[in-house]
Amino acid sequence: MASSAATPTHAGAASHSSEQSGLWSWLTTVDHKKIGILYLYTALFYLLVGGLEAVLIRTQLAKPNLSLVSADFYNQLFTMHGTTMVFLVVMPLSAAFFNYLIPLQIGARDVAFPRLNAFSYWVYALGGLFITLPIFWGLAPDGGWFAYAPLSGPTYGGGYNMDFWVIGLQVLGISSLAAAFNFITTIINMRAPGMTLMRMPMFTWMSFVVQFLVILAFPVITAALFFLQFDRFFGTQFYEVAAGGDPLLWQHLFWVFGHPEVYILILPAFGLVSEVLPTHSRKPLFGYNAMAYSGIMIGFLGFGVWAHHMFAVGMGPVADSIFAVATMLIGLPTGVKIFNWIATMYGGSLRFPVAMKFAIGLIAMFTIGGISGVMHSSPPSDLQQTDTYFIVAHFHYVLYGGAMMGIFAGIYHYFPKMTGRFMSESLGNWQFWLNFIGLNLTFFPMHFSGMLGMPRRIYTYDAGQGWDLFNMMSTVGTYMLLVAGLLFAYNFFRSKKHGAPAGSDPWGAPTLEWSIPSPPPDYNFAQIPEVTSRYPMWDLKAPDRTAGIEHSHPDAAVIAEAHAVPMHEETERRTAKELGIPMPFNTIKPFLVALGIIILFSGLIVLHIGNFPLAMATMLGGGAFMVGSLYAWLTSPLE
Amino acid sequence: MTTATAAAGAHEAHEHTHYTTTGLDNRKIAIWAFIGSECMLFGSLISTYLVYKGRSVVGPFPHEAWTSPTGQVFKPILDIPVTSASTFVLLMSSLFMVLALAAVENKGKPGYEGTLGSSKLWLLATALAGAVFLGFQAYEFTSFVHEGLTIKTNLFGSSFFTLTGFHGTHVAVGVLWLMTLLFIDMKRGLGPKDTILVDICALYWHFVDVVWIVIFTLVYLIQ
Amino acid sequence: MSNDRAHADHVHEHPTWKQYKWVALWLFVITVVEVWAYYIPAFVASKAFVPALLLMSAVKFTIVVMFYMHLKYDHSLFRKLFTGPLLIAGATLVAFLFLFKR
Amino acid sequence: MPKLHLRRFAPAAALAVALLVLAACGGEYPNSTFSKNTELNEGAVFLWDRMMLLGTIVFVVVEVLLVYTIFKFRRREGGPAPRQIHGNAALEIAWTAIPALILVFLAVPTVRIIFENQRKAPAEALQVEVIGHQWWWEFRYPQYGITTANELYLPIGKTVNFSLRTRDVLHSFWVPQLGGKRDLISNRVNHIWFTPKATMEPTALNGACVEYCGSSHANMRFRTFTVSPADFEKWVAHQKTVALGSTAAAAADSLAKTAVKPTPIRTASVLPAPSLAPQPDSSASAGVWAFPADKIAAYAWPQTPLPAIAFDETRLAAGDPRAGRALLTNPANLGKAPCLTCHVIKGETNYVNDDQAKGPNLTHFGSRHTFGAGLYRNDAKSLALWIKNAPAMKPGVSMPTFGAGEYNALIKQIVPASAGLDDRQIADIVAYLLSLK
Ligand code: HEA
Ligand code: HEA
Ligand code: HEC
Ligand code: CUA
Ligand SMILES: [Cu+2]
Repeated sequence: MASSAATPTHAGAASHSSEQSGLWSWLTTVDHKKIGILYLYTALFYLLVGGLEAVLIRTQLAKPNLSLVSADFYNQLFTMHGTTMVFLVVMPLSAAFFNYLIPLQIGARDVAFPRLNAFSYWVYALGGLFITLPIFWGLAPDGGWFAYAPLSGPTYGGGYNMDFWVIGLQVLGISSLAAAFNFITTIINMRAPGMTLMRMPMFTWMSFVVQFLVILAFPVITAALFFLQFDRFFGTQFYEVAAGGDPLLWQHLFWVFGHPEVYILILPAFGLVSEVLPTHSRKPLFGYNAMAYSGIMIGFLGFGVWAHHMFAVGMGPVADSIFAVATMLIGLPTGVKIFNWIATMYGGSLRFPVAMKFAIGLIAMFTIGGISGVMHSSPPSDLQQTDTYFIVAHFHYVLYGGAMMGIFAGIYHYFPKMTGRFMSESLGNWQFWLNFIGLNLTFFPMHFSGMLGMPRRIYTYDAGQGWDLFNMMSTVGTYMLLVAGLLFAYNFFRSKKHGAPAGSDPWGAPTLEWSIPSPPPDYNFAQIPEVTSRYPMWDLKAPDRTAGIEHSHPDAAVIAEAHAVPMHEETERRTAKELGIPMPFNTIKPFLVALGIIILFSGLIVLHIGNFPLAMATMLGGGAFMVGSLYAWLTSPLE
Repeated sequence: MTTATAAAGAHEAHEHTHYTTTGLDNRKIAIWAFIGSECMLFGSLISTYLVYKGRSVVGPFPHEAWTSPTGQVFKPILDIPVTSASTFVLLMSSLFMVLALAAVENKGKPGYEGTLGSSKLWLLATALAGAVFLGFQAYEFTSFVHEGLTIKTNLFGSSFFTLTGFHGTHVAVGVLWLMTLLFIDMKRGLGPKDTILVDICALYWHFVDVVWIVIFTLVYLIQ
Repeated sequence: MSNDRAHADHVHEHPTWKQYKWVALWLFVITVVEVWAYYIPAFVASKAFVPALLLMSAVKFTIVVMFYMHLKYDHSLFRKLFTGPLLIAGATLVAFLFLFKR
Repeated sequence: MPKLHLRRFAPAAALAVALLVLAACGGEYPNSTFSKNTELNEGAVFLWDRMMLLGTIVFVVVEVLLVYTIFKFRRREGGPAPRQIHGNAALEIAWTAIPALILVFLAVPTVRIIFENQRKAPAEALQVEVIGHQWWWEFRYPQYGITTANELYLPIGKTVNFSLRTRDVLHSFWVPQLGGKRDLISNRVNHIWFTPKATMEPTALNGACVEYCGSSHANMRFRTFTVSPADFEKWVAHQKTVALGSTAAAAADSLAKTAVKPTPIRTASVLPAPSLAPQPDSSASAGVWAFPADKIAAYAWPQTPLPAIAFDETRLAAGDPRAGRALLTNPANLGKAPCLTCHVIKGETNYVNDDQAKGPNLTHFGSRHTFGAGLYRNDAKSLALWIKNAPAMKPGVSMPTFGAGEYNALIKQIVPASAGLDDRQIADIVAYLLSLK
């Protein structure tokens, strides 16, 4: 965006994001940083929700034959726990970082489509409420997070519970898709001069891969969900047993989405860790190219392994073998990452703030989950593991020990950038160690209970099965995790107000986002920097460190066109208006469109209740509202 | 749904052209990413149709006649002549679409006076062709219902109507999009600087056409 | 990135009416052949029918994408953005047909 | 910067893991997947051992490197600036190639064992049909015409070929000690086969449904009894009979009296004509054989706590099997005790056949050790409560509440005194059911 003196056409308009505050400014913001913060808060709230669900689950399972919750409520708990953690916690936490960091890391003033960005957030926020609230009426989805047909269909799951799931997930998919188109465009097209693809920070790289996984995986679940919705609301036969429907169709479609989805969950965390480690090792990322390509490979292979979730369905030896071998292959690019991270630290000058501890925690813990993953990949052996707690152990090591650890690392690392203050290191250390011990205490025993025959998704189990000790350990560990989580919340909110002030570059990091003030002004960069290497900030502050890598200047014409200036640290405190930088208007319209979508889909619930006229009215009303708001959005100028 | 959001993104118009890394317009990148994504959506829908082909427990069926347990006779459902006609119409609409784009892109250039340069005409023609296609589809759907095949009847009905219905919805969105362009063209005239607006619509439109090429072969012709 | 922009600097000319009308004619002819083939029972019964139809459909697909969607002329980025997903979608479809074969 | 506590933590962690491993090796683990009782499990354990070995190597290498790096390269004040290394192609190739090699050692036996396990079952195998229901198991032995529920008998040393299907949603069949689970999938018939090793002791093993299938998925368990071939023959011979002969007071004579044509409660077109003629009764000659209760280990006895359902236990001792039988089989009582519209008792007046029955086949119910899909011990008290209020004993079951004055969670109504069974009647039914040895 031009920082030229050309007077913006809207001079005098009073709706700059910088000029507003309060609730309205949050509802109408189109600033990627504010949207990132919104994502962060909302997702942390859902982390608490999903975590409390886990605490209930674990309390119920502490001992055999307990009856703290009913069977039906338990089924809702694990369904919602899985759904919440995957779709409302880890993906949005990643999205928080996409939003906040990508434009900063590539030297852009915003994302490609700021209003679409706001729209993504609002669809997520409203869709999340839609799927979460029913649990207070005991109406929450209860079909498991992969909702196998026909249990999720109208014949065997005729209540309202799964309605909320099929609709909620569909809506959340819209959010993820819209965001993905946005970030793909942003990363391809909004980079500062000189910021070539192979100079992008690793977090941006991994996010880039993730966006492609989203645009390729989500349409598949969209189709599968439409079938299920049509079955539930319009009487189609896709998964109806009596009509010859094949439950395996749902399973294949779900996992064609579901497996790439797990890499959607982990790659952003990998990216964050790849930022944290070099910074605190004072050494560049080892094997940058291999890191980027292995991310791409993981994403690509991720589309060819989905049926490893279905080894028990009897696909026949050929399919079993193909999917087994393909699955094992994913260990290779992932291994490259693990070893390259260690090599990054090796020979470095290591410092261990909390962020670094969490990053190292990810390496240590993800490896465990990865290895158990490879153990599942061998079907004859997986048949003894699938649908037991051994699987539960695997995916919590990769998800909690991997994704969540990486995200915590990211939060501690970027908190100073977002707020201008440090989080408390001592509280953070407590949280880290409680987390680390709690996580192992919770999930390691699950390997044992699983291999000793404990099925998953059971609300109770009998005494004398040899599982009591392990379950008790898991439950105790969960309470440690809860304490750790609450410590984190306390630290987070306290530090926001009272944390020690941090400068613009508190860690001595190599990438662009650290060249601007903390928190960054709404326009990010007063002057777009000209990037000449992978580590622009080190070029500036520790040139000896980057002496060994290639430097090159972008085209003069390009620099001129972008009004770019040589790399520098910014201290600019003037507003966008004073600087003459055109900023997008705040607008409520994306929110309204999102609201319209929710209303439109809610009509389906009314349809299920049986009130046809009201259902039509809701859907038509919601649809009209959506289209109207959309039209208003499209016809109003961006800036 | 996704169409709407992508369209929304695609319309996120910057009034003045900004610097971009590739020199390309953001909207064009977004629409191609969107089309890539749509490949997976239609891939899933088509897969489902093919997987369920021949698995319906009751008729009517696409290519074979069927006698119900009560003795009622149903003829094969698919009507190739009618669909061939509508296929032809959709193919031609793609020609109109490129002509519309060329007319906008080259407005005022030599060779683009008169009919060839009339973007309004070609936009209208494209939209009309789309509408005719939709008309054919409406006719097809209603006649199937009369012949005893609804979306609820069997697996064939469910997967057929869903697949072609999704395609039809895409066409309908495209028609609305074209009409909007036509409206803008009539209001203020589209010129070379508006190429991107027509271009992204054209890409969408051709993609919808391409999907139909696949559907026509896989669903209608191959038995 | 200088090579990012190299393509954009000399914008390739899109084809014109002369070419477009030939493309349209080809599309029309292939469609006629397809439908015609459908009405030859002997051909329908033969092994060549399905491959032949798939081939014709693929040709139509390709020329629309290449010429009408300008993939042949535009920035190579678009080709990547389209072919990648198309291949994954195609592979998944084939895998499904294999997995559900009975 | 607070200092790193890893030094203190690492030994503690190692200790914890060691303790866990110890804990898992000693002690009672009745559902362990590591017992090599069948060829399936041998394959699985072989692969497991190899993966454990390779996995441990990878784990140790990674963690040792990591911990070493953390300690070795801690920042020291005034220390030298680190050398700036951007990568090393040789190293990166090495740590791709070595894992690739490791995977070869895993992939090759994996594929071999996949193909071994999925060969066609030997023709002479014992055939067992497993039919999943929400939330209980039906087992049929088509070679012998036997239908039973929730308790599976397998002869030691003989290959069993299971064909698995479901009457409703997906389930999954699993006996951890015997290996490999397999899903029951609507509209499909699945297969799995294995051979309980000839060296196995006769034992009672726990099995479970391991595909989430709704409310009582956790309560969809079953028992497997591996028995000697001779005992298996005895069991088969007994199961083939009708159980009525073993009823205390010679049921045979009352059979003739009850042979009135009942009015089936559902439309005749759906239901087959009730089979009135009792099948030949050979129970006298065959003798009752079931897995001896005293050989059943503690872990195989359900310990599910009984819910608080009021029942006058003194009635149980006085339960009259003949009265109970009359309640079940006399069409006049269908309104109060419609048991046989959902259950089959071979030899009695049945309204449904096995393919239509909504509930387990009760022919030899008295010789079973557990009921409710392995949820309760088959004793008079539990059974009485079950008949009185099944939905209160197992979430979601479709068997209605029969006890007068009880709350029926299925339809959210209290069973009126007039329509329900009183404790005396229930005791009679219990006595009858338990007499169905
Ligand atoms: C963040 C999410 C995440 C990640 C990254 C992974 C990563 C992997 N997963 Fe996991 N998985 C899940 C989330 C994830 N998984 C979830 C949620 C489920 C359960 C879904 C449900 O049923 O609810 C699941 C289930 C699941 C199954 C199905 C099990 C079953 O239900 O029967 C399988 C089977 O193959 C599997 C395999 C793998 C493999 C091989 C990897 C690999 O990517 C791991 C690769 C990493 C390593 C191997 C470690 C590092 C490598 C080295 C140090 C190099 C040397 C290594 C070797 C030579 C082995 N996973
Ligand atoms: C990212 C994904 C994720 C995460 C993080 C977790 C975290 C946890 N999970 Fe989760 N789990 C799943 C994904 C996840 N899970 C999935 C997909 C399933 C399968 C569902 C299915 O079968 O359908 C599952 C299933 C599952 C089961 C099996 C249930 C069953 O099969 O019956 C169990 C049982 O112990 C369990 C336990 C836990 C525990 C104890 C945690 C703990 O780690 C949680 C600890 C967290 C907290 C206690 C919250 C702390 C609070 C804060 C941090 C507050 C911060 C707030 C502010 C700043 C405002 N999970
Ligand atoms: C609507 C159908 C229905 C009716 C009527 C019915 N039952 Fe049941 N019954 C079931 C079902 C279903 C089960 C399996 C429940 C489970 O374990 O999940 C069952 C289980 C049982 C069992 C345990 C069997 C086992 O092996 O686990 C007994 C005993 C039983 N019923 C007795 C009776 C008696 C006695 C009556 C009549 C008073 C009766 N049932 C009426 C459906 C019915
Ligand atoms: Cu049956 Cu779970
Ligand atoms: Cu997977």
